[in-house]
Amino acid sequence: MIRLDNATKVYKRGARPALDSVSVEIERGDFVFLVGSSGSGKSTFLKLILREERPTGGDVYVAGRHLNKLSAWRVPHLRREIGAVFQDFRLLPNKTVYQNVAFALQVIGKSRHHIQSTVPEMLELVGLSGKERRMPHELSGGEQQRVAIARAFVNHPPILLCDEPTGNLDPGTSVGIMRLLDRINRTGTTVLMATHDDEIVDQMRKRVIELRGGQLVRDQDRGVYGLERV
Amino acid sequence: MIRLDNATKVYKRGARPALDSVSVEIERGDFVFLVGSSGSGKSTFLKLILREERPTGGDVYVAGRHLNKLSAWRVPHLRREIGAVFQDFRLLPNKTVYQNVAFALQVIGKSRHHIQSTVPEMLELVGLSGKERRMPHELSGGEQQRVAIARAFVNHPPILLCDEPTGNLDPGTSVGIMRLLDRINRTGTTVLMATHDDEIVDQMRKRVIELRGGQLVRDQDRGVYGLERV
Amino acid sequence: MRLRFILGEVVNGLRRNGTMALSVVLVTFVSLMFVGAAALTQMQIDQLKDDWYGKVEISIFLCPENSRNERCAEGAVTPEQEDAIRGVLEDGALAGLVQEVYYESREQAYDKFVANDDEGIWSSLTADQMQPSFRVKLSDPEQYQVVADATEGLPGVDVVRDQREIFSELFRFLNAATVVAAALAAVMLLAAMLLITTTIRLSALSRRKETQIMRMVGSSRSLIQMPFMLEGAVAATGGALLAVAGLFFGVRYLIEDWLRSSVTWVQYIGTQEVWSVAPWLLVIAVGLAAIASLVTLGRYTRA
Amino acid sequence: MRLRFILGEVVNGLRRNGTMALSVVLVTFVSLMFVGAAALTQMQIDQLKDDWYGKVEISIFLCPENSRNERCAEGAVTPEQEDAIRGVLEDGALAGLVQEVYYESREQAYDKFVANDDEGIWSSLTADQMQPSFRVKLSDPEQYQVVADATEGLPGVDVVRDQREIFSELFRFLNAATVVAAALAAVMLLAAMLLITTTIRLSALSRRKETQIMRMVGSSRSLIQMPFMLEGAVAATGGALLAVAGLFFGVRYLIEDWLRSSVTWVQYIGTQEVWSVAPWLLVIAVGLAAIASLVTLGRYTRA
Ligand SMILES: Nc1ncnc2c1ncn2[C@@H]1O[C@H](COP(=O)(O)OP(=O)(O)OP(=O)(O)O)[C@@H](O)[C@H]1O
Ligand SMILES: Nc1ncnc2c1ncn2[C@@H]1O[C@H](COP(=O)(O)OP(=O)(O)OP(=O)(O)O)[C@@H](O)[C@H]1O
Ligand SMILES: [Mg+2]
Ligand SMILES: [Mg+2]
Repeated sequence: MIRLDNATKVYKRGARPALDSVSVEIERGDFVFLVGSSGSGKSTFLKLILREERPTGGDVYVAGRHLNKLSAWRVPHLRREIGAVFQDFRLLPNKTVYQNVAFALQVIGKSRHHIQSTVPEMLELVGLSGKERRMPHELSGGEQQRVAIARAFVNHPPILLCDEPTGNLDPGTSVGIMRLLDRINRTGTTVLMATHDDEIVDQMRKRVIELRGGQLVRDQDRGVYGLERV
Repeated sequence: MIRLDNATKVYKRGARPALDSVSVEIERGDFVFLVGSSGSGKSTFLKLILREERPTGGDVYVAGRHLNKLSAWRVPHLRREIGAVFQDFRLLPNKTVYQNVAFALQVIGKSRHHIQSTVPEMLELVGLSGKERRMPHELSGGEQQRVAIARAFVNHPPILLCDEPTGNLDPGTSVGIMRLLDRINRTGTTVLMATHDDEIVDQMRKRVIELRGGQLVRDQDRGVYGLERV
Repeated sequence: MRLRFILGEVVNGLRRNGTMALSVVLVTFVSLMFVGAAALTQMQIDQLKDDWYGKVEISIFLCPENSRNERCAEGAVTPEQEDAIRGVLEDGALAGLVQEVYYESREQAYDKFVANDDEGIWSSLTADQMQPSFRVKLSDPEQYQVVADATEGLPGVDVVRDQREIFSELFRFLNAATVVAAALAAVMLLAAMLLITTTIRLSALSRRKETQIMRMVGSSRSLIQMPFMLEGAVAATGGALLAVAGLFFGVRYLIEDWLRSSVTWVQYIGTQEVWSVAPWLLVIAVGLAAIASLVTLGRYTRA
Repeated sequence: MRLRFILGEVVNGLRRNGTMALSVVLVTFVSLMFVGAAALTQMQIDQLKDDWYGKVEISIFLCPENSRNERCAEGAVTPEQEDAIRGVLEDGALAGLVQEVYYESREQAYDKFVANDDEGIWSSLTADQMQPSFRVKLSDPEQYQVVADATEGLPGVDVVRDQREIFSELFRFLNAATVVAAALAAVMLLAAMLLITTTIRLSALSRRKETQIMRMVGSSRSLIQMPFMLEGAVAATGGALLAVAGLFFGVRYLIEDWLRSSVTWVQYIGTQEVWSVAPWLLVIAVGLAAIASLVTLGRYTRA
C-alpha cells in the first residue's frame, strides 16, 4: 500500500536531512504508529506520502503509484485515496458540522444525491448524529476531531494519515478518538498515525515505527512508545 | 497575587458560559496546574488574568490591580508583570534566538545596555548558551519552547502563565521543560500552567485546580491529574 | 453543483475583501476611462482630419489694384496672368495633385462677404476692393506645400493661403491631450494590475484554510484556482463597465449635448464611437486580470 | 532605541507588502495629480479673468455712410450725436460704471487695420470705409450688459460689441475641465483611501505574530500602532511628492515651454503656482493616511 525506498528529504541545501534514507513498507489494513521526538521527521514522512513534499532522494510508492513520477495534475487523484487528520482539526469555522463534511465531497464533484446519503452515514459512524447543525466552536475538542476524521474518511479512502490527532486533547478524549480510529482500521483501512502520546501507543500495542534525527531506528510489531522510558 | 471572585465569562450571549463563577486565590510563589478536558475553560481562565478577555461577571485581581476597572492604556503595565508561554511557541521565524528574546525588552523600551546584559543571562538560565544565533527552525521543539520561556521570563515578571507548554513536545522533552519551570518557580515566581499531560501532573505533585464545563470542581494541594483515571 | 460552488466562492471572496475589490473596480474604472479617452481623442482627430482636410482649399489671392504688397507692384492681375496661373494648376506639373480649380471673381467674393456681415459693419465696402482668387481643391491635402511653392512666385499672385494652418495648432493640442491621457492610463493600468495581484493574494491568504482543505481532499487544481481568477476578472470587468458608462455619459453630455450646440462648425464623434471602444476596454480588463492571476496563483495556491 | 525600532518596522512592512505599497503610491499620485490639476485650472481661470476682464473694452461702433444696417438709415453719425453718446457715457447714469472713454476716429481705425494686414490683402480699403467708434473701459467688467443696453438704441450707434463674449466660451470649457478633474480626483481619492486602509490591514495581518507578541510582553499601544500608521503615511506622501513632480513637469513643459511660445496672447500660470499647491497636496495625503489609520487600526491591532 505504502512503500518508501531509501527515501530522503533535505529541505534546505546543506541542512541536515529531515528524513534520511528511510525504507519501510506498510501493507493494506495495517495500523502503524510513527513515533519519535520533536523534529525527528514524522510530519515529513507523512508529507512525502501525501505528496505535499517530493523526496530529494529514493522512491515513494503509494496505492500503486510511483510518486516521484506522478505529474502535478494527477496529484488530486492520489489525494482522493488518502484521508488526512491533523492536530489542529482544520475545520472551516463558518460552516456547520454537516457542511464541513459535505465540503470534502462537493469539491471533488460528487452529486448532491450522493452527498445527502453519505454524510449522515459518516456522522453516525463517528458518533455525531444529532449535532449536524452545530458550528465547530460549539463542539468540544474531541468532537471537533471526530468531524475532521469524518471529513477525511467520508470518501472511504484506503489510507488514513493522522498527524498527532490527539495532541490537543486530554487523555480521556484521546481514548475515544483512538477507539474510532481502531474501528475505521477494522473496515480494512490502512491507518498511519504520528504521535507523541506514549500512553496511547503503549495501550494499543500496534506496529511502531520510530524515527530519530530522520533515520528509522525501530520497526516493531505490537510495540511500545519508547524502549528506554524516561 | 491572583484572585478570582465569582468570575464568569460568556463569549456569546445565550451561549453556555466558558467560565462559570469561579472563585480561587493563588499566592505569590505558588505552582499551580490547571487541568480539565478540552473546552472546560482553562485558556479562558488564563485570558482573564492576562486581560485578553474581560469577565462578564465577578471580579479579577492580579498583582494588586482590579482588572475590571483597569483602563485600556494601563493594560501594557499589567502585561509587563506577567510572562506568557503557549503551546505553539510563538517565536518570530525571521529572528535569531537572541533577537527573539531581546525583542520583548526592546518593545517595552529597555536600554540597549540593559538588553545586552540581561539576554545572555536568561539564555544561560534556560540552557541555550551557545545557540544565540540559531534561527527557530534550526531548533528542536523543546529548545524552541525554552526560547519562548526565556522571552516570557526575561523581564523577571512575578507571574508566569503557561497554556499547555508541553502540548507539542514528546514526553522526554516535556520533562526537561517542567524542570525549567520548577527552577523558575523556586526563584519566587508564581507559575500557573494549563495542561492535558497527566503524567507530568502526577509526577510533580503540585497544587491542582480542575475545571469542568467552566466550573471549578477541585482545588487540591499536591494533587494528581484525574481522581478517576481512564 | 460545481458551478454553484464556484460562484458561491467568488461572491464570498468579493464580500470578504470588499474594500479591496472596490478599489480594484475604481482603479480599473479610472484607468480604462483614460484608455478610452485617449482612443476617443484619436478618433476625433482622425475624424476632424478627414472632415477638414477634405473640405479645405488653397486660396490663391490675385493682385488687386493699389496693393501695398511688392509682388503686386505692377498693378492688378491681368486676364493673361490669370490664364497662365490656371494653366499651371490644370495642366503642367501640378495637374496630378489638383482635383478642382474654381475661380472666384471680385463680385462673388463681395457677395459672400456681405452675407457673412450680419451687422453691417462693413457696409461701405465695394466689390472693387475685393480680390479675385483661385480656390484650389487638392486630391491629396497633405501636398499643400508643393502647390503653394509652385504658385507663390507667379506674376499676378498676391498671397497663397491654406486653411489647414488654422487647424494645425488645434491638432497639436489634441495630440498632446492624447499623450497625457495615454500616460495617465499607463500609470493607472500598472496600478490596476498591482491591485488585482494583491487582491488575488489577499483573497488566497484569507481563504488559506479552505484551499488547504481542498488540496488535502483531492480537489482539482482548476477548481481551487477558478474562484480567485474569476474574482479578479469580475472586479476588473466591473471597472470596465463603469468606464464605458463614464465615457458614454461624458460623450453624451459634454460632446453631444454641449459642444455640438455651442461650437457648431465641428464634426464630433458620438456615442457610437464609445460602443466601438467598449469591447476593447473589456478585453483589456479581462487581460489584466488574467495576467495578474498567472503571476499570483502559481505561488499562492499550489496544488 | 524605539525610533530605530519603529523605522525598522516601517521599512520591513513596506518591503513585505511591496506591490501594495506601490499601488498606494501610484493611486495617490494620480489622484493628487487631479486635485492639483483642478486647482491649477481654477488658478489659470482666475488669472485669465483678471487679465482679460481688465483689458477688454466695449466697442460702440458708430454709423458709417451707406450702411446696410437699419439703425443707420439716417446716414453717417453726426458730431452732435457723437457728443450725445459721449455725454451718456461720461456723465449720466453710466458715469459710475465707466472708467475711461476713448474715441477712435476713422483714421485711427484704418491705421490699426493696415498694421494688422501684413500680406496686404485689404490694400484697396480706404480710411473712409472704416467706422469711427467709442472704446469704453468699464470699472466693473461684469456690468457690460447695463452699458450695452443704455447705448445700443442711441441715435448714431451702429452696433455695440463686447470682446468678453469671445472668452466666455473658453471659460465654460475650462470650468468644465475643472469639474471633470475634480470628479476624477474624488473617485481616485476614494480609491486611495480604500487602498491605504487595505494596506494597513494587510500589513497588520502579515505581522499578526509580531503584534501579538508585542501585546503579550506589554508594549504600549502607540508603539504597536505607530509603524502601521507611518507606513500608510509614507506611501501616501510618496504619492503626493510624485504628484507634485508630475504637476511641476507638466506645467514646465506643457505650459511654460510649449503653450507660452505657441499661443502667446495669454497670460499663463507657471511653476510658482505648483509650489503654492504642493503643501496642500501633502496635507491631503497625510490626512488620507490618518483617516484610513483611524478607521482600520482600532479593529486590527487592539491592545
Ligand atoms: N518546510 C520546511 N522547511 C525547512 N525545514 C523544515 C520544514 N519542515 C520541517 N523542517 C525541518 O525538518 C525537520 C523534521 O521536521 P518534522 O516536522 O518532520 O518533524 P516532526 O517529527 O513532525 O516534529 P514534531 O513532533 O515537532 O511535529 C525539522 O528539523 C524541521 O526543522
Ligand atoms: N473567542 C471565543 N469566542 C467564542 N467562544 C469561545 C472563544 N474562546 C473559547 N470559546 C469557547 O469557550 C469554551 C472554553 O474554551 P477554552 O479555550 O477556555 O477551553 P480550554 O479548556 O482551553 O480547551 P482546550 O483544552 O481545547 O484548549 C469552549 O466551549 C469554546 O468553544
Ligand atoms: Mg510534526
Ligand atoms: Mg486551551
